Formats: sequence, structure tokens, C-alpha cells
Amino acid sequence: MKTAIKQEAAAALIPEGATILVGGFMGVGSPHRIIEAILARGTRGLTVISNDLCTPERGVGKLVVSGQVTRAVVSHIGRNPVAQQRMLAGELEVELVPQGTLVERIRAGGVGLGGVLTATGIGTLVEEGKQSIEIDGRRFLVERPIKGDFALIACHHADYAGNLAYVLTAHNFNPVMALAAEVVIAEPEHIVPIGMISPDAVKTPGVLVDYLLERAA
Amino acid sequence: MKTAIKQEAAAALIPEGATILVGGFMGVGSPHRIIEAILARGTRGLTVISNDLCTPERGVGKLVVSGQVTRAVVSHIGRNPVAQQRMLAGELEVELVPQGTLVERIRAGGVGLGGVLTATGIGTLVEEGKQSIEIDGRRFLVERPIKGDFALIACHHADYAGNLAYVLTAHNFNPVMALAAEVVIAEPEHIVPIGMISPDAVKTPGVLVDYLLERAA
Amino acid sequence: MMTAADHPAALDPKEIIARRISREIRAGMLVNLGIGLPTLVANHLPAGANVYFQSENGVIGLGARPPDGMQEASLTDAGGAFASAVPGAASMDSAMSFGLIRGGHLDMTVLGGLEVDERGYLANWMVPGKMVPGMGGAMDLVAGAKRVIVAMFHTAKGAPKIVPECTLPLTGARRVDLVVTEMAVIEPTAEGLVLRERAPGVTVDAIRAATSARLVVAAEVPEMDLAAAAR
Amino acid sequence: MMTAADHPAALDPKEIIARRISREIRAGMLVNLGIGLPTLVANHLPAGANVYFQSENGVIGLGARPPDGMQEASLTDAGGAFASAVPGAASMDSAMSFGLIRGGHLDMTVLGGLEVDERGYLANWMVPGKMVPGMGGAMDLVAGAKRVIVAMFHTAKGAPKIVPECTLPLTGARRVDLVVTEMAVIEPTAEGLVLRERAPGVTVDAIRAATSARLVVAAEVPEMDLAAAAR
Repeated sequence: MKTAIKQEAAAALIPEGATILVGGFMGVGSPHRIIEAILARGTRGLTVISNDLCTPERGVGKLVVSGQVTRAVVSHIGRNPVAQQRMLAGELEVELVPQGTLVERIRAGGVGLGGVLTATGIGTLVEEGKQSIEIDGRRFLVERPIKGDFALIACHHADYAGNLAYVLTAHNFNPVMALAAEVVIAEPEHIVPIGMISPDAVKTPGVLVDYLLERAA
Repeated sequence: MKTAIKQEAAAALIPEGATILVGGFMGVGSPHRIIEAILARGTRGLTVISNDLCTPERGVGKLVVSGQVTRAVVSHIGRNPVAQQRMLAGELEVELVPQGTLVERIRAGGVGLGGVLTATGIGTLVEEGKQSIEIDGRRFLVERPIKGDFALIACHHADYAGNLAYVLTAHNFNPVMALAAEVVIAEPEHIVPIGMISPDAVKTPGVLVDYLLERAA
Repeated sequence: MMTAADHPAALDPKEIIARRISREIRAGMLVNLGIGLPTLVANHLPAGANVYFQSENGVIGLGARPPDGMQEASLTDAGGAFASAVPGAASMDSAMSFGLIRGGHLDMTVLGGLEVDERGYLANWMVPGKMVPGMGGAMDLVAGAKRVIVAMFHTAKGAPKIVPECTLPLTGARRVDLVVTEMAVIEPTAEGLVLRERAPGVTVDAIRAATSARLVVAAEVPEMDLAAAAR
Repeated sequence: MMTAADHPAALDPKEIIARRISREIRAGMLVNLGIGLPTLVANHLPAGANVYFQSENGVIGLGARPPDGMQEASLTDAGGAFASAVPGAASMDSAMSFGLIRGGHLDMTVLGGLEVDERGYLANWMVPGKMVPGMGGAMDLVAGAKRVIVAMFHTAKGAPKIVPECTLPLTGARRVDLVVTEMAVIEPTAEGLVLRERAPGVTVDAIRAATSARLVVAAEVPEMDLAAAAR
């Protein structure tokens, strides 16, 4: 049984300098209430691992604008000119990772694999400084697993066992990130009693979830 | 739109010597009607990749008893003394693979990864003859991807777009195997009109499925 | 009845590209359309074409933009814009979505381009020091899709985009399958860039003049057929 | 009221092992029980213990065996036997199930054993030339679970199973966390196999006599507390 916590309490769990995995794709399926609470709290020095940096007005993009993000590991900076400007000026460290490689690296961290062997990025800048390995005559990059201190997950509904269900394109990185952090905080739109979610509809089992955010007021 | 075919037609697609991925765990979630049809047709020289060899009276175990299986790649021979006897006598070639490694190898084949980097099997017989790689001071086995000519998938229900949904412990290897074969044949218990399965309940998208078996009579 | 296709010269350059690429799509295909120009391709498929569009943010069966007031916040395309889904659609997480792309399950991707070179290599994700948005899914699409089609204008501010060797960072070291511009259809092959088709009214000389790469040109280069959509 | 626990000498050897291991389980844990002897552990948890059992064939929240006539063909345990599931259960495919095991999300696994040696290594999956059923999920469990507890009889046909070095093929090169037999609780450590507890009425000498491995033995070895179940 999980007890739902307030967004301020969720933000208070996250110390300065933490590495946070944040679900979402251009803000769709992002934990917006937790992000607002981190913004309000002003936690600094964060490393954000996320698909993109959204826009200056939305999602993790706001944490970039507020200067709380020191480092970002993303596939795309989104439509966030502030992020682009700070990145080119060297004020924001950005590691760009192909989207499929990014999600596989997080999955590898979450399911205990030593890394990811992929053809994506071979012959490009992505290859620089990386080990590669030949298997059956084809060359693959060895990409490192990624783990975070916290995973901030958005979902459509949860139950009080912590089981999570997602809808449509709001799945994106969330189910994979829920595997790959020390502490998993889920922000559901709705919380239903245990037994209301079919076992087959659960995409993140409750045993992975440490904290459940109260539903929106 | 997929047209549902009869089990005899499904079996007729599979030539002698084919490599078939067969879903199921001790026969639960196995495509029993397709297996029966292969048995009736007598297709020989098959390589079976499956979690286990079930029992002599059930599932892929029957194809071992009938002598149609030349080679098996499994995590366990199940409760199949016939398989054990033929294996020890050298009449059936069996590659034993740790269950988690087996499913990851099939997934790697299905999602285009060069292999799997895993700690499972380090220091055991599983390591013999295999490449290993050191990452951040830890050693991992490099396990090869697995693909099949055919994947024989059991599911609870399908629609005529080929979308598949699974229930409870009958998921097991099926969703992963559906990614990793040239030809995917799905055996649903029920087939519903397109639009009846929520996009969120689809665990194998129809684009992966080549043939749909008629529902059971 | 006369249609726009009967007067291709009247077509917008983007329309020429989109219309020509739509003819590469066959029934039953799973197709990914990049953001921007490639998206227009979908407009040229007849209803009931039995083509599934994938949006790499997690849906197969992407549909048209929904009308105002009918948007759903959790259903968007890869550009983050509201989308719809067709009956028979499937949603999935990014691991599955990119698993399909990287595992060779995607029949075709249509991507924008900054440069294509004589090796058939594509550069489309950054201009060092200026525009570094990130590769998003482009490198995965180039590495994994069965067919990669580049949809781009033939030149940028008068400068050729089809060049001897890319000057911009590559998106992948895979030879793309087809390049379609408002002037030409070019197929990268082991023998080089083969000029397959001309846009209606465009001469081979005009194409050569707008291309800095060496082109392999047959005696006769047919005009693009822009009439029919997906068969 | 007297209970069986007050007369542990009357307990079946299997019951001693199961009862003692049940005391290792804490509220909120995700626990995987191997087929056979380990399964008995579940019988000793009080109702409402808030422990989730995983069955590696794809369910978290495995429940008791269902009564005749109430079985569901698609809900079975890792031995293939009919099972039930508790409210709040989650089902999943084998990739996710083993992802949880290998990713360190499983708090405890209880496995049977053929041999454990002074390094704390376990052999439990084959007897060359005789019994080669396959490792199933055992190697993944040994490599990935946070705690590995071995549940086995102390000897087999009189021969010690706790040995200087395993003679049978290893299940993994990871030191297991605890070995529980009907005679003793032994903890493999960097300093060797430490005898932690004796079964009620069993002497240290008797344990030594039934063990071919060197044991680290403190001056006083307490008796197992078999009274209470999961706290």
C-alpha cells in the first residue's frame, strides 16, 4: 500500500545535484506537477535525462530557463531556444543521444544489462570516444547503461499498490524510466482502489514505485 | 486487414528444416492448434526455440516425441523425459540458455541490437566459448541475437488488423517472439472487429503479424 | 475533369515532392514521416490505402490533425502537435516504438535533408555552432528503416544540397534509398547518384546546374508521374 | 494454546526450513520462490503481510493454489501449476519479468540447492550425464536478485551438500546470502561459511559431522526461532 504524497513533499525528496529521469515527449506524458514543485523549491545543479527539453514555458524546459539544470542528456532540445543558446554558449552541458539509443540505455540500466550494442550512430559524431565491437562481421557501438537517482513518471491512472497505466502517446519514456532509478515518484491523473486495474493493463508494477503523488486538485 | 487462415494452412507455410520460435511456458500461452497441425503434417528437421519442451503429451513436447525436432534452444526441457533421454543419447541437440538471457536474445534479434551484455552465466558452463567484455570494471557475456524463420504466437484476442492482446501468465515469450521472425503466425482465442481493442491494450501491433489463425471451432 | 496533377507546373514545390513520394508507398506498409515537409506525404494517399503511419513517440495508426475542440492532450505526433488515431491503432512506449524502427519492422521513413552526397549519405541533424537541436529519432530511422527516402528542396539559397561529400555531420553511414526534390528523383547506388526522373518541365541541364555532386544520367530521363497516389 | 512451533522437534524437516526462511521476509518485499521446497515458505506468512510474490513466468502478486473447478488456464506458476493472483497483481511478458529479476528489483529469491561451497557458490541445475533439465530462470535469479537464499536438505543420502568446492556445475559465481537447512542456518561471508543458527535440538557437532565444508563457528550458536512468521 502506498500513501499518496503532495507535490511539495515529492520535490523535497530531491537534493541538489541529483540526476533525475523525467518522462515525457515535448511535455506530453511529463510529470508537470512535480516539475512545478521542483521549480518552486529551486533545487539546483540537476542533471536531467529526458527525451527533450520541451519549450521554455513547459515541462523540463522551465527548469532549464530557471537555471536549475546543469547537465542534460536528451535526444533533442525540443523547441527551446533558451536551451539552445545556453548550450552553444557553454552554460548548459548537453549530451545528445539518438532517441532509440537513449531509451535502450535507460532500459539497460533498469534491467541490469551491461550496455547496448547498436548500429545507430556508427559513422557519425555519436561514435566519438566510444568502444565498438564486431559481431558476425558487423560493427556495433557499445553504449553505456543509464540510471538515475530519481525517476519522475507521469501516468494516466494508478492504484494504491502503485501499479501504473498509461494512455496513447503519453507512454513514451515513462515505463522504461520507472525501471532505472533508485527512487521512483509517479504522478497519476487518477488513483483508483486496488483491484480496479486489470493485471494486464499494468505497465509499471507497483513494486517499482516508491511514491505516488496525490491526484490533481 | 488480415484474413484468418485455417491451422492446416498455417502449418503448410512452414518448410522442413525451418527455425520456429514457439510461445508458451509449460504449454500455457502456446499455439496448440498450430502445433497440432504441424504434427499432423509431419514437417521434419525443425529447430524449436521456446522456453521449455513442456511434456511429452503437450505443446512443443509432442513435436519432440514425434521426432520432428532436430534442435532445441530452450531454458529448460520441462517435464519431458523423452526429450531428456534423447538429449542424453545425443539424438536431440539441445542448447540450454538461461531464461532471462533467452528472452533478451530474442528481443535483441527483434529490435535490431547486436547482442546482449549480461552478467547471467558468468562463471558457469554458459560462458564456454563466448566472448566477454569489460565495462566499468565488470565483466559481461556477449550473447548473440536470436531470430527465427517463423514465430508461432498464442494470444487471447486479436482484431482483423492483426493487433494482439494477451492475458495473465499467457504473455510469457509471445510478445517478444512476435518481433523476431520473418513470418509471424498468431493463434488467437477470439478475433474481434477492428476498433474493439484499445490501442493501449495492444501488446503486439498488427504490422508485426503476417497471418492470423481462425478462432477455435 | 482536370486536376492539379494535370498542371504539375502549377504545383507548389513542396507538393511536387510530397506527391511523388506518396507514389512510393504500397498497401500494407508501415511508414514513418519526419516532421515538416515529409508530413505532407500523407495528404496524397487515397482513403482506404491500408497504410499505417507510425509516429515514433508511440503510436501506429496516426491519423489526421483533429479539429479544434477535439484534441486529446495524450495523443500527439512526433512534433508534439495534436493528432488523431485510426481504428486499429496501437500505442506503445518508446522502447517498443524504436524497437520497431531499429529491428527493421518499419517499411519506409521519409526524412528531411540538409545534404546528401555521392555515397548516398545523409546529413540532416545539425549545423555546428549554429543549429544543434539534436538528432531525435533521425539516426535510428536512418540506421533501421527498410527504405529511407529523403524529401528536400534541391538547393538552399541557391547552393546545391546534393554534394560530392557532406560537409555537415552525417546522420548515418547508410546509403539512403531515394532522394526526391522539386526538380528530380535521384537514387543513390553503388555506382553513384543515378538521376531517375525529372520534375515536369525541368531539364537535365537545369538539374545538373543545381547539383554539385556527380550524377549518373541515362540517355533518356523520364518525367515524374505525379498523377496517381498510393496503389 | 500450544502450537506446532512450541514443539519444533515434531516439525517436518521441510517445515523447519520453510518456517525459518519465512522469517527473512519483510513487509513490502518482492519475493520469488523456486519450485518445490521453496514454495512452502509462502504458507508461513500471516495474511496481510504485504509481501508480493513474483512468478517469473509473468506475474507479480501470485496467490494460493485455486480450488478445483476454479482454475484459469492462463494463470499458472513457474512450475506450470494452476495459481491465483491477489488484488493489485500485475501480469507481464518474460522480458519484463526477467528485467525485474536481472535489474535488481527482486528483493529476495529462495532457491533449492544440490551443493553450496565455501565460496558461497551454488550448484542447483544439473548432474552431468544424468539430470540435465536446464537452468530455467535459476542463473538469472542468482545473478540478479538482491538476496539469494538457498533452501535445501543438509545432506543427500547421507552425503554432505555443503562442501569445500562444488563438484557439480555452478549456477553462478555469486556468493549466496543465506543457506537454510533442516539442521542449520549458514551465512556465506568473505571469511567463509558462518554457522549462524542450529535447528532446535541439533548440536554443533552434529552439523559439523553432516558438513564437509569448513564452518566458522562462534562460541555460542543460538537455536533457530521458528515461532514467529513475517514481521
